[in-house]
Amino acid sequence: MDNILALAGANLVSPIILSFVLGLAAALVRSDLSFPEAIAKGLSLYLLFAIGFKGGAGVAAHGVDARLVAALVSGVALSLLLPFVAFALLRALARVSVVDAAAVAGHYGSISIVTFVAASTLLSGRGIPAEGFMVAVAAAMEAPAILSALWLAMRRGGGSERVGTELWREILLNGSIVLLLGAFAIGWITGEKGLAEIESFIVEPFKGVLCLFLLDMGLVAGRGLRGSRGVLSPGVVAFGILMPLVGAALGLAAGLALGLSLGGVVLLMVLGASASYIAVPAAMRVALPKANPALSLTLSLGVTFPFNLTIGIPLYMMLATAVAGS
Amino acid sequence: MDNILALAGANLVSPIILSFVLGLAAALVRSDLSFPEAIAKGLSLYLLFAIGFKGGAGVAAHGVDARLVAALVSGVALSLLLPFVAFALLRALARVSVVDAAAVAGHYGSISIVTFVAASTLLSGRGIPAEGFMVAVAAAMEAPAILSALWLAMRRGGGSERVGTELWREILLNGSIVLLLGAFAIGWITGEKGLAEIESFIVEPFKGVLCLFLLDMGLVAGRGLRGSRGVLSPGVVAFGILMPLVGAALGLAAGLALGLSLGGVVLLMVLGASASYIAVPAAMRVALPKANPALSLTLSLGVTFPFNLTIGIPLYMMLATAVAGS
Amino acid sequence: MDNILALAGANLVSPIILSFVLGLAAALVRSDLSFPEAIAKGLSLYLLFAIGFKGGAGVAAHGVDARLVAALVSGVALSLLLPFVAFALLRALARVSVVDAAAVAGHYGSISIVTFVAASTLLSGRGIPAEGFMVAVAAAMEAPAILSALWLAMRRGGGSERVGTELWREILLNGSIVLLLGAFAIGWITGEKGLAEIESFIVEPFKGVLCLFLLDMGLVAGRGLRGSRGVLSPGVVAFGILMPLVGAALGLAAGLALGLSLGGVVLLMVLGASASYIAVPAAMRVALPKANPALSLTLSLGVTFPFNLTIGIPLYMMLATAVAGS
Amino acid sequence: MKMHEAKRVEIIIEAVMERQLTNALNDAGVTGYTVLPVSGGSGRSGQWNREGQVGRAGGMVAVICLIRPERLDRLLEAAFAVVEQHIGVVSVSDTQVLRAERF
Amino acid sequence: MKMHEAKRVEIIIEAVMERQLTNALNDAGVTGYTVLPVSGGSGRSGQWNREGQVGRAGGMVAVICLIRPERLDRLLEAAFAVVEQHIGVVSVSDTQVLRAERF
Amino acid sequence: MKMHEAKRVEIIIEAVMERQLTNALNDAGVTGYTVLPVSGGSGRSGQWNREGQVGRAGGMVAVICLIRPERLDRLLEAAFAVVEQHIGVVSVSDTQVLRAERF
Ligand SMILES: Nc1ncnc2c1ncn2[C@@H]1O[C@H](COP(=O)(O)O)[C@@H](O)[C@H]1O
Ligand SMILES: Nc1ncnc2c1ncn2[C@@H]1O[C@H](COP(=O)(O)O)[C@@H](O)[C@H]1O
Ligand SMILES: Nc1ncnc2c1ncn2[C@@H]1O[C@H](COP(=O)(O)O)[C@@H](O)[C@H]1O
Ligand code: NA
Ligand code: NA
Ligand code: NA
Repeated sequence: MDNILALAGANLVSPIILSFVLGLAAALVRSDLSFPEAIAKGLSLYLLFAIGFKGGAGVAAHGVDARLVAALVSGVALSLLLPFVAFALLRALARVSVVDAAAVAGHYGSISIVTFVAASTLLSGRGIPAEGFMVAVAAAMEAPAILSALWLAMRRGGGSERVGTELWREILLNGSIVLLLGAFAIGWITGEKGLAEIESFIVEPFKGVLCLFLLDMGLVAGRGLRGSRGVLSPGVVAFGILMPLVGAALGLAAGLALGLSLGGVVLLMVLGASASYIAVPAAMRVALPKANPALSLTLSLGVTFPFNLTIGIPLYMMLATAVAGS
Repeated sequence: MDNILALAGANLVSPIILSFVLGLAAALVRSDLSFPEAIAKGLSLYLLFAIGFKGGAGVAAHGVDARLVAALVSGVALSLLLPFVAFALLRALARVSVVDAAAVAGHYGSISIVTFVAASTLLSGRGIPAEGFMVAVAAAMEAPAILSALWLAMRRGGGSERVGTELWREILLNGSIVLLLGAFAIGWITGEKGLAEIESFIVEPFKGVLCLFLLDMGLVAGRGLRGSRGVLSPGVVAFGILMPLVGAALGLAAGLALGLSLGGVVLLMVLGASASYIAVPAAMRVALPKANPALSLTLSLGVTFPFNLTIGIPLYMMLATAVAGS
Repeated sequence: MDNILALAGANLVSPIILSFVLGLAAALVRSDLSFPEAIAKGLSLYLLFAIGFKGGAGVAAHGVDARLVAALVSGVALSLLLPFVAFALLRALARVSVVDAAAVAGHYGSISIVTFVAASTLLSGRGIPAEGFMVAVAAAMEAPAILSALWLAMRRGGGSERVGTELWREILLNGSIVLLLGAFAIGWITGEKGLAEIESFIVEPFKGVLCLFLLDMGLVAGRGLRGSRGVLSPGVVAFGILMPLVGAALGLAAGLALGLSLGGVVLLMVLGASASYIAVPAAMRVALPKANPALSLTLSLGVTFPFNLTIGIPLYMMLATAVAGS
Repeated sequence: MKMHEAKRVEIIIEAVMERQLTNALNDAGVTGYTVLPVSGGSGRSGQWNREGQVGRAGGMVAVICLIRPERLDRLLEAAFAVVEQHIGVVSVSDTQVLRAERF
Repeated sequence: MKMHEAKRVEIIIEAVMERQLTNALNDAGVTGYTVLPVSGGSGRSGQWNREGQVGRAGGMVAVICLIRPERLDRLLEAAFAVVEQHIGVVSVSDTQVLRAERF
Repeated sequence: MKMHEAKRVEIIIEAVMERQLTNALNDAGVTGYTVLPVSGGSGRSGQWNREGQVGRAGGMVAVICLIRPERLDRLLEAAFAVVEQHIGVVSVSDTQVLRAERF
C-alpha cells in the first residue's frame, strides 16, 4: 500500500501529469487558455508516428516474437469482449438507455493511445522493457469494440443501422490506426538504422511534446466536465472508475496467459483499462447517432483518463509486479 | 559608447534578430510569406511553456529566494505605475485622445514576453545568470497595468465601463498568464529532475523556435506598419522610443533596490521597457472599445518591440553593467 | 545496373521514402488520415528555413565560391529553357491544349524544394558534400520558368494575360522564395556561430520532420491521383517520367560545365528533374486561369515527384558518379 | 448584370457526416457545393467548440449549395435522409446568381 | 419537404466579444447558434487578417443564428447591446428551415 | 430595432485571387467585406479539400459583402471582372442591416 502511494506520488509529480493537471485546472476556472485545433492534431500525429515507429524498431531489434500473433489475437478478443462487460456494468450502476450504454461500451472496449504512451514513458523511465509489438496490439484493439457496441445496440433494439461502407471505412481505415500501424511497419522495416536517423525527432523531444499534448487534453477534459452537469450521475462516475479496474484485470489475465514480460503485461492492462476518445467517438456518431456524445466522451476523457493517468497506471504496475514478478 | 555599438552590433547579427528583420522586410515589400494563425499560436504556447518551466526549475535549483515576494510586489507596482507615466508622456508628445492614450498606457505598463525571452536568451548566451523567478515577475506584471489604464480612461471621462466579470477573467485568467505561471509551478515542483526529462524539448531547440516566432512577429509588425499610414505621427513614434527608456530606468531603479543580480536587473529593465501585444490588446478591446486598436498595436509591435530587440536590450545590459557592476 | 538497383533499394527502405509511401497508400485506400492545412504549412516553413539557413552557413564556412554567380546564372537559364523542352515533349506525347501544355511546362522548368531536400539528405547521409550555394540556385530557379510558360501560352494564342503587378509579386516575392533566400542570407551572415546556436532545431530533428512532411505529401498526392481519372492518359504519364530524365540530363551538362562538385552536380540534376508543386501552381492560377490545375498538379506531385524520390535521385547519383568521377 | 433566381441551401451538420452528405448531394445531381469550417456552436445538445480537439466527433461543418429552384426538392430529400438521424440544421434562402449555366 | 419561415441572423463581431455575445443570445432565449471562423476583412477601421496573429484582438468571428420570426426582436436587442460599442455588423435575412420544432 | 434594406453578396473564389478581388471591391467603393476560410468543395472542376495542402492554389475563400442596394451594380461589375476568367460563384441575397450608416 505504501508502495502504491509512493509510486503514485512519484508519478504525480512528473511534468507529464502536472501538465494535464494544469490544463484541467485552467479549464475549470474558465481561463481562455486553449490550443488551436490544428496544433492539437499536429501533436497527436507526432505522437502516433513516434510511438508506432519506436514499437516497430523495437520489434526489429528483438526479432519477431512468437507471441506477436497470439498477442494480436488476444487484443482483438479483449476489445470484442470488454464492451459486453462494460454494457452490463453500466446498466447495473446507472439509469442509462440501451443506445447510450452501447456507445459507452464501445469506448471502453477500445483503447486510449495517449494513456498507452504515458504508461510506456513511465515504464521506460523506470528501465522496465516491454515488447515493441504492444503498439500493434494497441492498434488492433482500437476498432473491434465498435462491432460489439453495434451488436449490443441492435440486439436490444436501440439501433437501426447496418454497418455501411462509410462505417467500415471509419472503423478499419481510421487515420489513427493507419498511422500507428504504418509507422510501426516503417520502424520494423528500417529497424535500428532507421531509428538512428530520426531519433532526435521522435525519441529525444518525445516527453516534452507529450507534456504539451496532455496540457491540451486537460483543457479539453476540463471544458467537457464543466459542461457536463446532469450527465455524470454518481453511478456513471462509479462506472468510470470501476470499469478500468475490470479492464486492467482482464488485461492482466491475458498478459500472464501470453507470457508477456512485466512491461508487456502492464501495457496490456493499460489497454484494457483505457477508453477511446478519438476513433470510437467518431464511429459512434456515424453508427449510433441517437447516443448522447457528451456521456461517452465526458466519461472517457473526464473520468477514466485522469484516473488511469494518476492512480491507474502506477496501480497496474504494482499489481503486475506483484503477480508477474521481477 | 563603442561598447554599446559593439554589443548592439554583435546582437544584431544573431539569427534571432535577423529572423525578425527578415519577416519585417518580407512584409514591407508585400511578399505573401505568412504563418498560419494556428502555427503562430502553437509557437507561442511552446515559448510560454518552455520559459515558464525553465524559470520554475531555476527557482527549484537555487532555493526559494527571499527577494521573490519583494520582486513580485515591485513588478506589480511597476505595472500599476508605468501607465500613468506613459499616459502623461504620450499626451505631452502627441495629439491623442484620452481613451487612446489610456489604451496605449495599458500596453506599456504591461510586458512583452517575447522581448523578455529574447533578453534571457542573450543573457544566457553571455553566461550571465538571472533569477529564475523573474518569469513569475513577468507574469505578475502582465495584468495590473490594465486596471490603471481603465482608471485613467474613466477618470478622464473617456470610458463608460465598469470592470465586469468577463473583463476580470480576461485580466486574471488570460491564457498566457495561466500558462506561464502554470509551467513555472510545474518547473518548480519537478525541479532539476523534471527539467532533465524534457530538456531536449524545451531547452535545446528553444532558440531555433524563437527564430521562427520572431520571423512571424516581423511579418505581423511589418504588415501593421504598412497599414499604419496616418496613425504614426512623429510624436507618437517618439513616444514609442522614449517610453521604453523611461520604463527601463524605473526597472533599473527597482532592480537595484531589490538587490537583484546583474541578469535580474537587466530583465526587470526589459520588463519595464517592453509593451504588451497579446494580453492587453484583447483586454482593451473588451474594456475600451472606442480606443483605436491600430494605434496601440502598431506602437507596441511596430516601434517599441523592434527598438528593444535591436538597440534596447544591449543598451539596458550596458547600463546595468555600468551601474550594478559586473 | 546492379549498382543502381542496390542504391535504389537502399534508398527505398529509408524512413523518408517509406513515410511518403505510407501517405500515398493511406490516401489510395481512402483512409481519413490527414494533416491540418496549418500543420502542413508549418512543416514547410520549417523545412525552407532550415535548408536555407544550412546552405548559407555552408557558404560562410567554405568561403564565397567563384562559381556562385555562374551557378545562379545557369540555374536561371535552365529554368527559362526547360519549359520549352517540356512544352514540345508534352505536345508530342499527348493531346493537350496549348494552355495546359504551357502551364505544365512552367511547373517542370521550376523546381520542387522537397525533392531537393530529399536529395541533400541522401547526399549528406552518404558523406558526399555539396556546395551550400545550391540552395540559392534552387531559389533562383523557382520563378523564371513562369515567364517562359506565359510566353508560350501567349505566343500560341492560348493566354490573354499580360504580366500584371499581382503576378510579378506572385513570381518574385513568393513566400517560399523569400523564406529560402532570407534564411540563406541569415545563415551566411551568422555563419558557423549562428548555426551552432540553432543546430538542435534545424539540423538534428530535420530528417524526422521531413518524414512527417513526406507523409503529408503522400496523402496529398494519393488524393490527387484518386481524383485524376481521365486526366492522366498514358502519354501524359510518359511525359511525367521522361521529362525529369531530360531535365536531369541538362542539369548534368550544366553542372559539369560549371565544374561543380559531385554533390553539386547531383543537386543540379535534381533541380532540373523536379517540378514545382507550390509556387508555380499558384502563379499559373493567376496567370493562366483556363489551364486545368488538376493536370499540372497530378503530373508534378503524383507522377514526377514519386519517380524522383524513389528511382530518380539514386539514378542521378549513379550517373553523376559515373561521369563526374570519384 | 444579368442575375438568375436560385436557392441558397445551408446545411450545418456533424463533421463525421460530411462525406455522406456530399455523396448524397452528388447523387441528387447537385453541380457544386462549398464546405466552410465551423469553430463552435450551441444547440439542444449543448455547447461545443473545436479548440484543442483531436477527434472528428464533436465538430460541425457548414455546407453551402447554390442550386436552381427546380432542383431544390431533390436536394432537400437527399440532404434530409442524411441529416434526419443526426445533429444538424438545414435552411434555404432565395438568392440570385451570376452565370446561371453553372448551376 | 415541409419548410417553415425563419430568420437567419448573421453577426460578424470582434473575436474577444464572442463569449459575451453568445451569453447574451442564450439569455435572449435563442435555442442555438453556430460560430464560423473569419480569416480577414476590411471596414472603416481598416483592413486586417489573421495570418500569424497570436492574440485574440484583431480578429472577428461570424455567428449565425436561425430563429423563428417572432423571436427576432428579442435576439436583435440582445445582440445590439453587445455589438453597439464594438466593431461589427449585423444582418438579417428571410429563410426557411426544416424541422421547425428545433428553433 | 430599425432595420435597413441591403444586399448580401457572397463571392466564393480561388484563394490566389483574394487580393485582386478585394482590391477591386475597394476600388468599387465598397465600405467593408469579410473573408471566411473555405475547407473544401466541389464543382465542375472536380472535388477538392485543403487538408495537408501547402500551396495557395487549389483553395477557395468566401468573401461576404453587405452593401446598400444602390451600390450593388458597381460591386457586381467589379467582382465579375475578377471572377470572370476564374473558378468561382457569386450570389446576391436580400437582407436587412442594423446601423445603415456603416454601409
Ligand atoms: N438555431 C440555430 N441556428 C444556428 N445554428 C444552430 C441552431 N441550432 C443548432 N445549430 C447548430 O447545430 C448544432 C447542433 O444543434 P443541436 O442538435 O440543437 O444540438 C449546434 O451546436 C449549432 O452549431
Ligand atoms: N459592409 C460589410 N460587409 C461585410 N463585412 C463587413 C462590412 N463592414 C465591415 N465588415 C466586417 O466588420 C469588420 C469591422 O468593420 P468596421 O467596424 O467597419 O471596421 C471588418 O473588418 C469586416 O470584417
Ligand atoms: N452550386 C454551387 N454551390 C456552392 N458552391 C459552389 C457551387 N458550384 C461551385 N461551387 C464552389 O466553387 C468551386 C469551383 O467551382 P467550379 O468552377 O464549378 O469547379 C467549387 O469547388 C465550390 O467550392
Ligand atoms: Na479498453
Ligand atoms: Na512595460
Ligand atoms: Na525542373
